[in-house]
Order: sequence, then C-alpha cells, then structure tokens
Amino acid sequence: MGLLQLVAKRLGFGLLALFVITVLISLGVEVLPGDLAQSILGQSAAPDTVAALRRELGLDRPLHVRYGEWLFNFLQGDMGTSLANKREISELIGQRLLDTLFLAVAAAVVAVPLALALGVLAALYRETLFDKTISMVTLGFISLPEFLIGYILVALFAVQVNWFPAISNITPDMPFLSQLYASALPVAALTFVVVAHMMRMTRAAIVNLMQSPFIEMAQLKGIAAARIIVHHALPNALSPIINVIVLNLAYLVVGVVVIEVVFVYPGLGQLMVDSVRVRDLPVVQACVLIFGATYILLNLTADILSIIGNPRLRHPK
Amino acid sequence: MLFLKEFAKAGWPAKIGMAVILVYLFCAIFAPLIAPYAETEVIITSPWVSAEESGTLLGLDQLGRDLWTRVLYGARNTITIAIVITLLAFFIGMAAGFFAAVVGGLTDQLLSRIVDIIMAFPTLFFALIVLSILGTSVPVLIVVIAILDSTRVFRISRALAMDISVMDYVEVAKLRGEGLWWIMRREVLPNALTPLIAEFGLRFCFVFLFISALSFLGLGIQPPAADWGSMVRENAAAITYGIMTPLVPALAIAILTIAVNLVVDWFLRKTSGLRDEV
Amino acid sequence: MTQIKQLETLLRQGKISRRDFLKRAGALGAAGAAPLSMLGASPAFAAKRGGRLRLGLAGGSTDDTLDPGTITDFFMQVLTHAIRSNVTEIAPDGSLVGDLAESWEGAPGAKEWNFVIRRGVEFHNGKTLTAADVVASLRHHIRPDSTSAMKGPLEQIESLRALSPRLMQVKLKTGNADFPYTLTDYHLGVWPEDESPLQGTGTGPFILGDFEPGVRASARRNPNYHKEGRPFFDELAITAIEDASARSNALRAGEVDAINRVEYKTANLMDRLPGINVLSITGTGHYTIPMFADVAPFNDVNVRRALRWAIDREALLQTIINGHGAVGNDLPIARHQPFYNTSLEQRTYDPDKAKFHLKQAGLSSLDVQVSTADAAFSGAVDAAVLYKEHAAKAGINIDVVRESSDGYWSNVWLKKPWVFCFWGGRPTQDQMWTVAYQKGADWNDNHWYNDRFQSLLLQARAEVDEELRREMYWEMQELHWDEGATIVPLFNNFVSGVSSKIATTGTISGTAEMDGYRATERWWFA
Amino acid sequence: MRSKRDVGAGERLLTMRGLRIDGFTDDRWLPIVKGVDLHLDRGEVLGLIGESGAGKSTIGIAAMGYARPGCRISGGEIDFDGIQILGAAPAELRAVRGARIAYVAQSAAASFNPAHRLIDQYAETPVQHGILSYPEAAANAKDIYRRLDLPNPDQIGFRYPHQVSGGQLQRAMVAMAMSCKPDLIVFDEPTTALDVTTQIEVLAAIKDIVRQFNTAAIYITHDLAVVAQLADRIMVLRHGLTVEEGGARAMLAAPKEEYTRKLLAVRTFTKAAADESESATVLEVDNVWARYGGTDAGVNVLEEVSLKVGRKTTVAIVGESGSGKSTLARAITGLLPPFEGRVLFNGRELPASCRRRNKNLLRHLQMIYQMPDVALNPRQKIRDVIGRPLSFYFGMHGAERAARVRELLEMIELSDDFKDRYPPELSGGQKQRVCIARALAARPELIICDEVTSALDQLVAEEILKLLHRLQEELGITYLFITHDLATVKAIADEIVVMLQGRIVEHGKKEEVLTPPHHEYTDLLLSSVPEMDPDWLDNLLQKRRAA
Repeated sequence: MGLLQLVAKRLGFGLLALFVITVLISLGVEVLPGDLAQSILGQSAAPDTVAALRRELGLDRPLHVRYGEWLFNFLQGDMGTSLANKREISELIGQRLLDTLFLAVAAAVVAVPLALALGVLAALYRETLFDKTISMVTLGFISLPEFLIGYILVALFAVQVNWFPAISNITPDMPFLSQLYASALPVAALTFVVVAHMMRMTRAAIVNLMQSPFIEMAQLKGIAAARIIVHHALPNALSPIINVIVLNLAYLVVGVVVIEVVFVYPGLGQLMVDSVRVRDLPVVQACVLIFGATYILLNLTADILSIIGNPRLRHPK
Repeated sequence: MLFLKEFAKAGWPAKIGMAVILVYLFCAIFAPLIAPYAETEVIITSPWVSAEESGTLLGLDQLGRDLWTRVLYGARNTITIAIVITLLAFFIGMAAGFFAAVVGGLTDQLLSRIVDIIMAFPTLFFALIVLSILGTSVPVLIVVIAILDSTRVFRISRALAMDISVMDYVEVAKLRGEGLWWIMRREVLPNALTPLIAEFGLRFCFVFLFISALSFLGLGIQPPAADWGSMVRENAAAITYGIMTPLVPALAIAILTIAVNLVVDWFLRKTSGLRDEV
Repeated sequence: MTQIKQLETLLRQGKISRRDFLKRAGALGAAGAAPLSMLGASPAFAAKRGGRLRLGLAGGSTDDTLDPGTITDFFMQVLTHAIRSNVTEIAPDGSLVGDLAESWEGAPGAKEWNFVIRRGVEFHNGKTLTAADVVASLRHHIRPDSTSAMKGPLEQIESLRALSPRLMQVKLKTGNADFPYTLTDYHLGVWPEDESPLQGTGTGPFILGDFEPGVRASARRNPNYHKEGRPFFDELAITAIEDASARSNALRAGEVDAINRVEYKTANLMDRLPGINVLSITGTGHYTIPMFADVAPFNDVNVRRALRWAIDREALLQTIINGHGAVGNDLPIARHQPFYNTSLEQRTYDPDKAKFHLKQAGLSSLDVQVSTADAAFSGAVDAAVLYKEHAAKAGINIDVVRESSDGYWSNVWLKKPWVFCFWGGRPTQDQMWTVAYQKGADWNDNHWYNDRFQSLLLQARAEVDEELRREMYWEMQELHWDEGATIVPLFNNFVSGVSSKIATTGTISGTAEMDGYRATERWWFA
Repeated sequence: MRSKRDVGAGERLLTMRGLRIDGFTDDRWLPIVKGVDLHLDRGEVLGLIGESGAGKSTIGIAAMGYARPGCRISGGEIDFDGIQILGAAPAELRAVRGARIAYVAQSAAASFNPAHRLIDQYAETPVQHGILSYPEAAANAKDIYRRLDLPNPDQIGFRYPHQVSGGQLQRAMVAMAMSCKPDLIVFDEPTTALDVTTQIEVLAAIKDIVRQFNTAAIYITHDLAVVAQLADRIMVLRHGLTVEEGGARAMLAAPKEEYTRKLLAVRTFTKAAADESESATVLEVDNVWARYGGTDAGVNVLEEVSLKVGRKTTVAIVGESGSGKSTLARAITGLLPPFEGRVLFNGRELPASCRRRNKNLLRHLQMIYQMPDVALNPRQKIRDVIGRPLSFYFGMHGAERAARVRELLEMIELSDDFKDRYPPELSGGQKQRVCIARALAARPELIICDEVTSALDQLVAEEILKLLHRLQEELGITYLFITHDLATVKAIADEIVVMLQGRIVEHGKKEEVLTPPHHEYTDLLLSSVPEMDPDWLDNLLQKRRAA
C-alpha cells in the first residue's frame, strides 16, 4: 500500500512538474531572440515575407492563446505538428525516440554490468594497486570531454583500422545486428562516459558499508572476502548504486546530444537542439516533455527499486 | 599552519596531488610572466605547426598561436571561472539546502520540488535556452552553470543538514531560541563542511567539462580568450590527423581532476577518521 | 589568366601535381573559373555510368522541408538540384545556359522576356513538362501570402504567362538585362503544377527516394533525364553531418565519397591524405564589415577610407581562412565575375594612409565599436580582434563587442552601426548591388546612398549593350571602392573534400560549392 | 558450581601471552593493549571487565586473529588449541572463525545483515565452512531457537532482522554463534543495549546454551553484576593492562586491588532525603497527551500524563524504552507540542510550542542530553559552547563573558584551559560536564536531565551525579531526571514517576515507591536489576518460574 501511494504521489507530482516545465519552455522560447519565421527564412528574408509566414504559423497570436491551444490539444493526445516542416510531431519524434532508446539501452547493457563488476572488484581489492589504477583511469575518463572520447575512438577504430563505421547513420529498416554494429562506437564512447561514475559509486557504496558491524560479523564468521562483498555488502549498497545507475540512464537518454553530433546518430537530442535553434515550440515542448518524463520516471523507478531492494520496506513488521 | 603540519603527514598520492595543484595555481597566477608569447599572438599563420618546426614547447594551435602560452592563460581563465562558478553554486546550493533542511515542512517541500523541476530539464538544453537569451558572456555563463550545479549541491547540503539538524546540539540551539541564520551558519555549516569540500573538488572539475560541452554547441567562452574546454573543442579536429594538440588541454583538465581528487581523498580520510585497512 | 593557362600546361605535362595546381590556381584567385581539366578526367575521356554517390553534407536541419521557397542551407540546396531543374543554369565555366529553357529572348529595354521550354522533358511521375508548370512554380514564390525567400527578388515581375505549352512570357516592371540569371536561383526549381512541392516530384537527374529532414535523403537515377547521358551515378545518398570533424572522419573512413565545408584549418592536412582530394574554389562568398554611412563617425568618407586602409587583409586571409580564399578589394564582386573592374588598385594594409585619411577627417585618433560573433562567419571574432590590432597602429582604437551568436542576424546585423557580416554573393553584379546596396533595399546594411551610384545601378540593369554595361559597372565599382561604407576584406573559398574515386568534367563551377550544387549530375566514379 | 561440569574441564583451549595491540590515532600508532596474558580452559567462562577504553573488546576479538580497522596486533602470541593465530594464513584463520570461535556482538540489530533472513544467516557459517548442508543447518537452527526459548522457533528464522524484537534478535545471534558448535564464543557486551527486563532473558539464554554445549566463553562487559552471573573467572582490565584476575566468587567477595574495589562500590552514592517541607511547584504537567505525526494520524505516545515538580527537588521519571519518558521531556520543552493538556511553569501556562516561548521562558528551562557527543557541536570551542547562552541571554561580551566562563568551568570542576579545546578532544565525562555548564550558564530554574549518565562508565556517571547534586544544593536548581537506570534513581531522586506505554503507572516519594508493596510493573523493573550476587540470576529465574 505504501508503495502504491508513493507511486501515485510521485506520478502526480511528476505531471505537475511537466506542466510547469512546458510553461517555462513556452516562456523561454518566447523570449529567445528571433522567432521561427525568421529562422525558417534565414538571414536573407524580407520583413513582409517573415510577417506572412508568422501569420501562417499563427505566431502573431499572443503566447497564452498559443499555449492554451497546444495544451488543450496535447491533453487530447495530439502533440500537434512541427511548425517548421509541418510534419506530425508524433511521427517526427517516434523513430528518433526509438533510436535514442536503442542507443541508451545498448550502452546501458554494456556499461551497467561492467561498472558493477569493476566496482565490486575495486571494493574487493580496495587500496591495492588494482584499485588505485582503476580509480585513476576512470577519473581520467570522467575528465575527458565526451566529444574528444568520440573523436579518439573514431580516429582509432574507424580511420586507422577500419573496424567500425565512423558515422552511425542507422535507418529503421536496417537489421538489428547491423544497427548494433553501426552503433558500436557511440555505445563505446557512452560507456566510457558513464562507467566511471557508476563504478566509483558502486565501490564507494560498498566500501562505505565495510565498516558496518554486520560486515565485521561476516568476517568473524569466517566468510571469504568475495562472498562478503557480493553477498553481504552489495545487497545493502543497492540503493545508492541504483540511484547512480538511474541517473546515468537518464543521462544516456537525455544528455547524449554531443555524442549524437559526433557520430551523426539520428537521435532526439539533435532534433531538440535544431528545434530550439529555429524556435519550433511544439517540437521543443515534445522533446522536453519526453526528456522530463524520462527523468521523472527513471527516478521513480529508482525509488521503487530501492524499496523493493530494502527488506525493511519490502517486509514491513 | 595546522593544515601544513597535518599535510606533511599525508601519503605520497596526496602530496603529488597538492604539488600539481600548486603548479597549476602558480601557472594561473603568473601566466603573463611565464608565457613566452601574448595570449592571442599569432606566431605562424598555419594551424598546428609542430613543436620542432615552430621552435615552441608544445607546438601551435589551430590559429598558429603558441599552445604552451594558451595552456598557461587557459589555466588562468579556466581555473578562475571554475572557482567562481563553483563558489557561487555552493553558496546558492548550500544556503537553499540548509534552509530547506532546518526549516523543513512546506518550505522544504517547495524548494525540493523546484530543484526537481530544474533537474528534470535536460542540462544542456537549459543552458542552451538561457545562454541564447542572455548571450554567452562570461558572467552569464558563470551564473547559468552555477545555477545548474547548485541543484546537486542543494541535494547534498540538504541531506547533510538533515542529518545534522537531528543532532541534539541543534535542538539545544533551537531551545535556546536561536535564529535560523545562526543555526545554519554556526551549527550546521561547520559540521557539513568536510563532505562539501570534497564535493567542491569534484564539482570544480566538472565545470571544465561543462564549458567544453557548451563550446561544442557553440555556447562556450567566446574566443579569443583561452580556456581549456574551448581549446579542446577548437583543436579536436586535429585528432583524426594524428595531431595531439587537443590532448594537451584535455590532459591539463584530466591531470588537475586527478590531482584534486587525490587531495580530496586524503582530506576525506583524514577528517572522517576512515583509514586504510591494514 | 595567362598564368592559369601556364599552370594548366604544366599540369598536363605532369610537371606539377593536381593539388599543386589547385593550390596555385587558388592563390591566383581564379580557380573558380579555371578549367580544372586534370581533376579526374577531361571531357575527352568518356564519363562512366554507375555507382552510388554518397555525400556527407553540412547545412541540413531537422526543420528542412521540400518547399523550395524556404530552403536556406546546403543539404537542401544540393537535394533540390538533384530532383528539380531550373529554367536556366550557370555552366561550370560561368556562362549562362538553358536548363529547362531551350532558348530565351529579351525584348528591347529588357522589360519582356520569352523563354522557350525544352521539348519532351518529363517529370518523374511521367507527366510532360509545360510552360504552365514553370509559371506555377514561379508563382509559388510571388503569391501574396508567399513565405518564399524569393518573394522580394521576384517582385520585379509584372506578369507571368504561359503563352503556349512551350512558351513562357515574363514581363518586368523595369528592365533587367540579368533576369535570366535570376532564374538560376536554387529556390526556383520546377515541379508539376498539379502537385505540392512537398511531394518532391521534379524533372531533375534523380528521383527522390526517402527523405528524413536533418538526417538523410536518398534518390535513384532518373532514366528520362533531359540531359543526354546524365546523371552518371545510379543512386544518390546524402547524409546530413553537421560536425566538421565527423564529416572529415566519414570521408576518411570511406563512408562518404564527398563532403562540403572542410574546415579551413584542416584543409591542408586533409589534402595531404592519400585517396582524398581537396577542392578549394573561390566563389562569390565574401566577408564584409559594413558600417552605417549615415551614422557618425562613419558619415565622414575619410573615416571610412581610414578604416579600409587599416585592415591587414593578407594576415586575415592566412589566419582566419588559412589561405583558402582571396583578399577582397572592398567590392562585393569576385574577380571571376562578369564586369569586374580590374583597373582598381588592390587595397593593402597601410597605416600611414589610414592616418592620412584620419587627419583629413580632422581627427588624430578614433574610437569606434564593432560588433561581432562567430555567427557572422567562423572566425569573425578572431578577425575582429586581429583587425583591432592592425588598426591600433593607425591610431584607430576599435572596441570589439562580442555579441551572442544566436540571434545575431535578427538583433545585431542591420541594427548596430558597424558589424561583421557574411554574404554568399550573387551570380550577377546587378543582383549583388540590388540586394544590399540599393537605397531602400531590405538588407541594405551600409546606408551608403551615393546618387550617382544609385542611378547607375538602375541604368545598368536595363542596359542590354554589354560594353555600356561594363562601363557603368566599372564606374559603380570605382565609386564604391573610393567612397563606399562596406569593407570587404576577404573572399572565402568553398572547400570540399572528395574521394579520389570521383572524377569530374574538369571544370568546377565557382557559383556555389560542390560544382554549383550540381555535383550529383556533373561528377562520376572514375 | 562450574566444577560440577566435567566434560573437557581443565584442558587448555586458549592461551594469549604478552598480547599487544596498537590503535591509529593522530597519525600515530599508540598502544591500546599493552601486554596482556590470558588463558582459558575448555568449557570455562572468563569475564573480561573494565571501563571503556580498557581494551577488553579488542582483546576478545583478537582471539579470532582479528583487529578492527585502525587497529593492529603488534605483538605477543595467541595459541588456540594448538593453532598459532597470529601469523596464520588467511584461509587458516577463516577456518577457525565462525566454525571454532564464534562472536556475539553488542548490537544484534546492527550485526545482522538487514538484507537476509535470520535462518540464512544462521546457516551461512556451517554451509560456507562445509560442515553442514543447508537443510541440515536449517533443521539445527530451529532446534537451537527452541532451546533459546525463542517464540515460534520453526517460523522465526524466516523473518528478516528488523521484524524481530531486540531481545529476540540478540538470542538469535547467540543461536547463530552456536551454529557450528564452536569451542569458544566471544560475547561482546551482548546485553548492554537492552532494557533490564529483556537483559534477563538474554542472560538466561546465554547461560543455558553455554552450559548445554559446554562451550568456553569470553564474556566482555563493563557491568560487574552481569558478569557475576556467568563467569567462572574474572579479569579486570584498565588502560590495556590487567588489574586483577581470579575466580569470580573470590574476587567479588574480596577484591584485591583498589580499582576493583571502586568498581564494586560504584552504586553507593545516595542523596539524602529531601526535607519534608512541601516546596513551591516549579513545573506542572496537567493531563498531557501527545503523539507523533500530527493530530489525526499516529499513535499516542503520551496519555493523560500529569505531575508536579517542586522547587529544588529531583523527580525521576523511570521506564523502559518506548515508555514515553523522553517524549514527556519533549512535550515539556515544547519541541513536541502536546495536542491536549497544559504545561505550567511557576503557575503560568507555557505556550505549547517552543517557538512561541520568549527568551526568558526558554532560559529558565534547560536540558541536558544522554549523548554528550551529539549534544555538543564538535566544531565549537568549549568557550563558545558555554559562552553562547551568556551572550544570547545576558548580552555578555569580552572580559565579562570570559570571567563567567571561567567561573562555570570551575563550577563543573574543569580547569580553565579547557575553554580552548574542542568537544572531540574531551572524554565522555568531561563533555557531559560541559553540557551541564552550558545549561547552568542560562541560570535556569529547572533542568531536564535525559538519561544523562547512561552513556557513561559507572565511575564517571557517579561523579556526574555527585556534581549535579552539589549544584542543586548550591544553586537550588530543580531537576527532572529521565532514566531507565534504577540505580541512578535510587541515588538521586526525591520522587519517582514510573511510566509504561505512555502512561504513569506509579508516582510517589522515593521511599514509598521503592518499598514494597510495589505496582506490578515497578516490581518487575526493580527485580530485574542485576545484583553482584553470582546466584542472583539463578534464584530469580527459579522464583519467576515458580510464580
């Protein structure tokens, strides 16, 4: 019961947050210099042409009218059409969202187990050379800008040795394995970016617990070190680990615009940046809603998983 | 003084880390004196001339300016900006976080929800909009990144202050009738300082990366001022041609990050009483 | 021009490499019009059919549409030329030839133009092209609620009629000898009158397959293309690649065959790579620094002259665009364009002359503000800073104001009195002067309203006699060179990267990048 | 009575010689245990006793070759049944730990892994050591649970630690220690954290099981009365050295060393009975009800509580954990405003919430806490801790304030140089004195003392009680004394209030409450306090079973 209530409450708040976000976005795009008509027509557009386009797009109406109309339609499940190219937003976003999720899932499938394994190993061999090396190397990766990681990977694996494609221009009709192959380098780059953070948190969460009386008890029961880490420390460290994993998963969905640009991956991030640039408000709204909802839902998932992972909450007295 | 005495007893990783930081600070402060050329001086109007060819220490950058000079000035600009941003972020985040935790109730809910909303915004997107509206001048950049960063500081500060505010000494202060500001400043802050300083070290390093990512989207610090994040971006194209120039500012960031973390590790271990297991 | 000829000879004899040739020809500022006969194969060798041309192009955006009126950037410019044809076309050698028009004729005074449409041209859907289709396509841009960027330039049209299925008559409000040039504009492709342009049907060399804005487009060969034997490629695949490094990586990894907008700083590095040729061609694109001639201190012609002498163009050429371009002579007209005034002295960096003019203006020093952002052109901020250093030696203190890149064109350009700016150029002098220098033009960014200049502009437009036109244009250029309010420091090259598998006819157009947008029909796989 | 057991008696099981253990403090290794000899026969129970910091726990777990993080065994020799523990290979040590020497920790709640079921944790040791299969171990577990009198022994193992009460959990931990039928169990203060009535059950369980399996044990505690019930032999430790060692009965009857005598004599201080004259009422609690979690939801933690506290008297509120005694303190101070009832101070009704009380009201009602560690801000110097109320309430500054701080330090018997130290540099007793000084600085009429001595060693606690008493005599302060420790009550109270489940069950003058007939619950409390008599536990259990 507590869990359901929590979920309901959080979802309710999430909806409220999304609403606030859409309002903020509308205001933000409104005060951005220039507008859609100008950006569509470019530098060399005559004022009356711009005015005509503005009229055609309905941009001459006040913001609250446009927002109200958008909200009304949105609540009925109609995301509207892109002002810039007149396409249905659901259609415009659909494939890109799938591609973004594909990349995120592929990266997560590689990165999460890797991070957990490295984190557990580092905790097991803490304060050894192995641990310190891993710590330094991951810190190094954290501090490299992701586009640089991308360029280095491309330079090595696409240009020097032609193992993987330099651009991941995947199409919906590509077979799954080809898509996977084409996405190999962006997945690798994203893995480098997120593994370090997750791995360090896994290690820290486990090491943090190593001072606990129940770990001492396990040691005094004569349990082997590896079993202590995996069986005793890890289950109790799940909550912070899940949180950091979720944070990184959200990043994989929301924050990969740079990787998309470097690898020419047709994801949502690029669409959003483009839409902001041309002030295509409905598309921006849709993208930000997706990103915001992803963040909120993933956080909710983290909370639920933390509860499920915590016997205190799972098995109330 | 006490710090120096304590630090003398630190292990070699922390000492190396500290040495690196001091070198960086030295470079940042004395950049104009150390640097062989002026910040924007073009030496040979050709990109990425090698060190031997140009007779410089690290070669030239994409506009034919001395890379070593740019790195030195980059230290100056980047570190200054990063420090200001981080300080501002911590001031905002800590003030709001402590306030939320100590006051609790509705205020806490409200502040936490506002932070949730900001965090639900994609970070780069937030920066994109605000920087587009206000322009990418350094002060705007500082404020925007500081606000984004402060959400995370808020969470940490709030959690820390929550733990501290259940301590009896805070109750004592409340029972004495102390005001909110006094409690935040004198009871909460000193006890939350250690983990916050550690966090400061990490956040500080992430600022470089964020500036770098922004410059990738064309929103970073405007040329010709040298900053490492933008330098990596401007020179990154050379990587595919086997020219290592972009790695120099990237390495500068990475080395500083590692150095700061070595010192932070020591500091944390020192103050938390955690020790290496023997 | 003789130097170019000599170079060509050397090239044919194998005394110099292709790249050397290109570089030297580029340095002569004439590569655009130069016959680059050794690049790939000369027309003497038969072009080969087949293969899939893969282009990696910058200038694609997720908000692109197939509506030609709203095309702004390169991806769509190339795509629209691949699927549609214009009425007229600028040939690689710079001459005006017919595309859909077989021939045309201007009535005296250049007020009325009759175009004879080519016989038997078929749209991709099988429909036969008529003059009505052309008229409908042009009307799309000039209807009252048009959102087309061509609305302004086509305002000169008074009436537009299809006199017969093969004859189109255009009547102009005032005479314009260059009107056929206007129809080469990339917005003015033709589609069937009974279809929306969004369907992408045209008479172009390729039939559109799928199109994902900002991502990719594909097309297959149009077997019924009206140009004999063309196009040579069987298929076309265009990928939008915004990031310059990603483009060059894709080319190097062999995933695309050609890319546009190679960064100037990496162009020479790329040129050294095996298997890749760099095409660096001077077109009509130029950087400008326009000042409002009606705002102090720019209202003093001597101040304008001083500022023009105080900029080191050569240094900018080397630093900002790494030599891939040519110094400008304060004219928005490229050397290879018709009626270029070759008699004018090339302005150089001369602080003393600048000081002299300053003195004539009654000033010993000058403090001015210039606005810049990298939105103007890549390197505009650096250029401004360099200019500031140059001008300082002439006692001119320039305060460089860095503006926000986003919104630069709406908030700074045309608003602030002295700014950095970029012009893509126009194929004819008339178009260029009209769009930015005519009094009352929407984009007049310099407010320089010299009476003689303005009346010459109108006269020349309607003048059909070539020699008289030349004289008028030379005088206009001289006036602008001497008194104008726009500094034109540089013409920048189009720099493309092309796989050595690709061959060309030998003459690369300088009107636009990628062989005047028409690489898809002009190139083939060797 | 130990001699009645014959199995294996007299056979040497564990020998420690010259054991030295260092601890890492201030970047240096300092000795904690400075050369201790110890021996233990099969089936024998050795009590290790001493105050905190004596090194008794450290020695106990050193028997398993284990040193806590920040400690190291730096010298000596440990022989366990022929195995040299120091220098043994990790695998060898693992084979001993859990299987042959087991450990029972102070806090079962913290030492059970919250993520696993009790029975799985029981079975882990034998299964991991390859002694039993899981089903065998699980069957054993139920048997042991039954022997330890755990309720519902067949099912209780399938619960998670947090689902079991404190006393039961502690017994489950004893059971877990027995899972491999070890030769030796190290009990590390296993009852210290428990209420007196629960402590009895656990003590009885330990005593039972050790007897049944003839297991040798090292029993570590600071409470002589507890160890008296279990140990055959007692070793008294102080500052890492052995003070005295000998048979339990002999030592209790005739301690040789001064320090042991002091430990034995610890519960002798008693406040003289207050003069009979009825003093004015300082504090009155009138029919107070309180609950956590707002007025609608939640369970009442205080119901119908009324009491009066007379000037210069000490009223002790006694009860076990959960009785609501600390909540009463919070209700009085206004931290938890009661939802019904009134609190009157000198006859005037106090605003329910402390936020609405003015400085003067706040000043007169001071509080001293159980844990001086968390009651003092570790980042404030003592002079600021004591000085803040001075400047806050009286606007004192500079020399005036410094003089008063000195005076207060003197009052609590600390020298003047303490003013520049930070709390972490002080011992527990010194910290509690500082807390007292801080309360005194406000010149209060009433001080609420919430378990002020329970975190302290007994000798130190006694000193604090004496100090508080002296201050009462000198300054005429009234105390409301909240405690679970009946010894403290006997020492300092004038009146006693016994609380159970949020209600007052008995209230009266100390003599009245402590003299039979008692209220049933008071009787249970009183009878559960261990006494020095080694036979006390057996007798009590017999008596209770008979009843």
